[in-house]
Amino acid sequence: MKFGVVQFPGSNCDFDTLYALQNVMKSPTVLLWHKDHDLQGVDCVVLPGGFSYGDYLRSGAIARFSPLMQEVKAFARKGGHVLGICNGFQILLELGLLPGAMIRNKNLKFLCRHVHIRIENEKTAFTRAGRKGQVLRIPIAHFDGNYYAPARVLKDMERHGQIVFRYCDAAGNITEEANVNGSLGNIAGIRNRESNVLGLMPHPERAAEALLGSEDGRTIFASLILSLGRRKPARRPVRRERARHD
Amino acid sequence: MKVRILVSFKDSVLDPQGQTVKNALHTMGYGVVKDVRQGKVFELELEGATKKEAEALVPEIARRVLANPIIEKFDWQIIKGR
Amino acid sequence: MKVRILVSFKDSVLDPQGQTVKNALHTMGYGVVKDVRQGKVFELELEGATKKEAEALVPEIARRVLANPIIEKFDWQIIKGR
Amino acid sequence: MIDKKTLDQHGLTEGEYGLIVGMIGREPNLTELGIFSVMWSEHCGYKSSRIHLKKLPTEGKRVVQGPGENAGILDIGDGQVIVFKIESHNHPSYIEPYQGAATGVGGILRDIFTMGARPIAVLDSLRFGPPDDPKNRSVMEGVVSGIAGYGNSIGVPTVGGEVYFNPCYNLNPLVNVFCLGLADKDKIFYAKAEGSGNKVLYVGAKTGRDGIHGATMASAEFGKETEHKRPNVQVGDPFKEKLLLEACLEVMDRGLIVGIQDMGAAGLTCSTTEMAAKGGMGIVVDLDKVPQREAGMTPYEILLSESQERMLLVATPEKVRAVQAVFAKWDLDAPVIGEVVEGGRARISLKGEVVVDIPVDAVVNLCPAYRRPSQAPAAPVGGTALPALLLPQDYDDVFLKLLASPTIADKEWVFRQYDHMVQVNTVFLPGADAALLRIKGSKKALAMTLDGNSLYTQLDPKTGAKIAVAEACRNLACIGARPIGVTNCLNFGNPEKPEVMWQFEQAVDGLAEACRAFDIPVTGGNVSFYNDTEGLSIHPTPVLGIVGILDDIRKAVSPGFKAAGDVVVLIGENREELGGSEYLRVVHDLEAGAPPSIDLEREKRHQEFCLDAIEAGLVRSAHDLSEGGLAVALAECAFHGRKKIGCSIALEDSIRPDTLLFGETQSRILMTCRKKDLDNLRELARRKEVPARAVGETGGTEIAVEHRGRKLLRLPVEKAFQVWKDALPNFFKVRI
Ligand SMILES: Nc1ncnc2c1ncn2[C@@H]1O[C@H](COP(=O)(O)OP(=O)(O)O)[C@@H](O)[C@H]1O
Ligand SMILES: [Mg+2]
Repeated sequence: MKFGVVQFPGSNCDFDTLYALQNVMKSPTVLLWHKDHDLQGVDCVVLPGGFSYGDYLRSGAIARFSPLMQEVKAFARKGGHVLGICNGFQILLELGLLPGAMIRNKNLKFLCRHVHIRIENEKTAFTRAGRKGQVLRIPIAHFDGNYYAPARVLKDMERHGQIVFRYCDAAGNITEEANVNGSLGNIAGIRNRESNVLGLMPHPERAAEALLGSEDGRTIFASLILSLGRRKPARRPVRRERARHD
Repeated sequence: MKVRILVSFKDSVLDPQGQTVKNALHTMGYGVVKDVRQGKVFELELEGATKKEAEALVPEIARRVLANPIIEKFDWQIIKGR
Repeated sequence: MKVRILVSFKDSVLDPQGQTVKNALHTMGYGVVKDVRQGKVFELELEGATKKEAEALVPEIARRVLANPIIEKFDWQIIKGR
Repeated sequence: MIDKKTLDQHGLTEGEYGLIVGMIGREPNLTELGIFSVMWSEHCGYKSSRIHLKKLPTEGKRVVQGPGENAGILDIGDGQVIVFKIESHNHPSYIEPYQGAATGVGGILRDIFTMGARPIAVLDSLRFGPPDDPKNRSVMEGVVSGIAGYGNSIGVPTVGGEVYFNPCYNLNPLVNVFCLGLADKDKIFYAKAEGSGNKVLYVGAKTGRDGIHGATMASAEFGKETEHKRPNVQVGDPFKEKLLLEACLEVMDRGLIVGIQDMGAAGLTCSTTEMAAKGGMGIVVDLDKVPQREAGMTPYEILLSESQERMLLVATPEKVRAVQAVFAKWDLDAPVIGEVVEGGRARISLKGEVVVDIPVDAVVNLCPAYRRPSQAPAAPVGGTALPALLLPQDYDDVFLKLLASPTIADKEWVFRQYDHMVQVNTVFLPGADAALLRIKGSKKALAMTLDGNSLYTQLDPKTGAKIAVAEACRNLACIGARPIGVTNCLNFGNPEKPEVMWQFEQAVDGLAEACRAFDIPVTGGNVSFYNDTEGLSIHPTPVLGIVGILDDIRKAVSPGFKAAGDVVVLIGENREELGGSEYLRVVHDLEAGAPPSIDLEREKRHQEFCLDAIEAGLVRSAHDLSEGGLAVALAECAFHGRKKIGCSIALEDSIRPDTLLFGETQSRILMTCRKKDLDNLRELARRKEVPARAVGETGGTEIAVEHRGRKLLRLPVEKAFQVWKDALPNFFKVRI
């Protein structure tokens, strides 16, 4: 399978994501330029973190009008898999591919730190290498990660298992304290109804190597490779690797 | 023509920035300030647009770009020219 | 009483936010928009203040808290009550 | 035409004016005078510091570029170089903390990528007045969010730094920003305009009226009066800078340009004349072609504007189109505004009329240098002897007080606002002794740290400066990195005051001596004078930025205790030294005495030992002793891991217990090792003639210290941790 990482002019996690997919996960990956109309036949589009167009107006507000995003929209509508990380998640919300919106973190500060998130739904192409209730330790780095959706929408999402990750403590408890940015329902990541589009605020690409403090982010990439790959990668590669390091 | 567009959170959405400003004002002794809401203001210079054109254009721009309708509302007016 | 305070960069100061919005609007085909300036708006609910009191209070708050007079200017008006 | 008043406004003396007239052979017009005034300002011309800076060692086998360029360059092997430098943005950060700090980051980033390097790390050294004053808090909030706002959006991690609090910074905070970039050795670019007929291109933001005379402002004392003639503060545009960064690196990578220079202080003036002077050429510029944000700007304004996010490029005529195409890809214009010519003159015109015609050499290289009078204070600043001090009743109390002192307390409130992980290289997050970055595709790693205790330099500038170097190197040694190069930011008061000049001379002497002792070259730096407000000077504050290298990243050691049951080993000796300590300041309200003594030979031996022990795999954790002494170091080791681990320590030294716990004697390192490795560690220490003794064991939930059978400290780690962790955030809680 082939990943495509989108490059907006203000993306700054584009190369990190490329590195995690290509060098760490050993999965073929190309960069996709925001002004192009060509998705280069990728199986999964990844919208990386950053400040797509400066984001002075609103995170992700302008990126959604870029030429490439029109293709991404069509790709998603046809069932193509799209993963939005941080700013990528914000763009997916602005684009309407995912429900809700982001407001400033509750403490009104940029927040960069490791957090714990719990897998709420393991039956997605993005999480199938993990277990339900599994706690992942992954960094966040954002100013606008305080997830909001109207109550009715939220209820709907709950009912359809669209909430995929929630902020939790190290033991997996969903607490107010663990809810670092103030998101409704501790929401850290959601999917669309059809389950081919997922957005999350934490950065799995920053948690793909033991050297950098955590490999938990690989669960997400490994799930995609498992779901979309033609070659059959080793089952649950993530946990086997971890066992070696512990 | 110059138009001014005010974008602010819908009443149902919590406005953390406004809250913080309010708290800061209270700490500084401005107890008379009961509530603060913070929003954004845009001033657009439109070249050669008539009032009618502006009435079509401005809400479109506000809805599509300047505000996120899920959380924000907007209001606008012509402040120069006609 | 409710007052509205508009805070924006002085004209001579670069406004990167406004500029990026303008560029985006141009790319989207809204060439008619010649210039964009972006600022902040605050709506304050003042309890039991008279117009006279507001006239003393609001500019003080604006100067001390809401705007940095070195780079920003402000403008205000009463929008509810008197 | 040019009168005394105009000269005063331009910060030029009559003598200097005479020189200018002599060099250009006539009276300058106002625009030309403006050019000389910024280029000959203290900030750009290093008038008062130049002769002293010559004393710093600048040679070394890794040095590719020493002082004199935008940044220093060191060879790190495998065809790669690092490019690094530190800059101050003190005055702007006081006027408008957010934008001042943000544009400070923008400026230093440009210094790095203008040389062809991709910035991979930022560190910041910050000094504020005490945070119990709301004014200081608001400056601090603004500065920190400004650094975050710029660095985070452009995608360069802010991986470390330091924050100190002292009333001397009440009206004059210090904001020093360090940046390091990585480049291929064969892809370095210089600020040179070469080749007659080559085109000069302007890229980046339009020129506005902002920051006119920023450089002159940084070269004058600050006071009520300057508040009125505040120039327009610049507003940073990190998105524009990101575009500029990518486009510049792309044209350099593709070999499309001849030379490149950022427009920092003194803007277009500085970049055009410097590039021409360095290339031994002249330059013609047509100001009509310069993109302008405002109508009706005068040549004076266009040339002296300090609008941010602009660069100047030189390319051969055939390559101009290709360069412009790259910039267009990044949505930037790259108009040709001039040409490189023979003859060594800058000839600048507006609307067909020549408005400037001066020799570039005069502007760039012939700024006079002064040996300003200097005068040592009549008696040592800290007095000759400390007054008799009562011993504390309760050491636990004192300990908690120190842990809560803002200078010692946890700085997470600051660094969690910084994206310190972007670029996925950060191995040690902020909070370790030094930042540690892996180099992708190799086993090597880079370590870097900023250091400078201005309490020490205030009491004794020379010793303080030596300690700053020693401590920075010690920080590197503790993680296993060997120092390879130095940059420095010298923040001082008004150099026209003889006492300040004396402090400066002493500090530079100390730096030079220490850098020689450690055999590390100084590859660049910055001098910030006139840090006086309303007649008061700050403590002399040299900030050292030292970079180190590790051959094998897997050997790096972090400060936190790793497991219960390890032996705690103290390297170095505890002496009866309390002068300049945080303990004296916080507990006894004294900034007094002499700073701790430093013996550079001994220091070096201890560091070598530490490095060898780490190399041999004997060390599980290492942490240097600094502010707050032994007690605070133990606490930091206990706090640092993801799991907190206590320790029990027993000491027999015959010195005052408060000195033992909180004294800041130099050259000490706290290590832990496995029990089975203790003998090997001791043997290595004996061979290296380094005092190393086992002083206790890790484990338990308390930090316990016993002195000659008496329990001095016994505190739950968790309690100490909360106090340390909450101290800074508590100042910023909004009380309702
Ligand atoms: N404290 C210092 N130690 C060593 N070199 C210094 C120091 N201060 C300045 N320099 C060097 O002097 C040179 C002149 O700096 P320059 O680039 O003109 O000014 P700026 O620092 O404003 O960019 C630079 O190469 C700089 O590294
Ligand atoms: Mg420079």
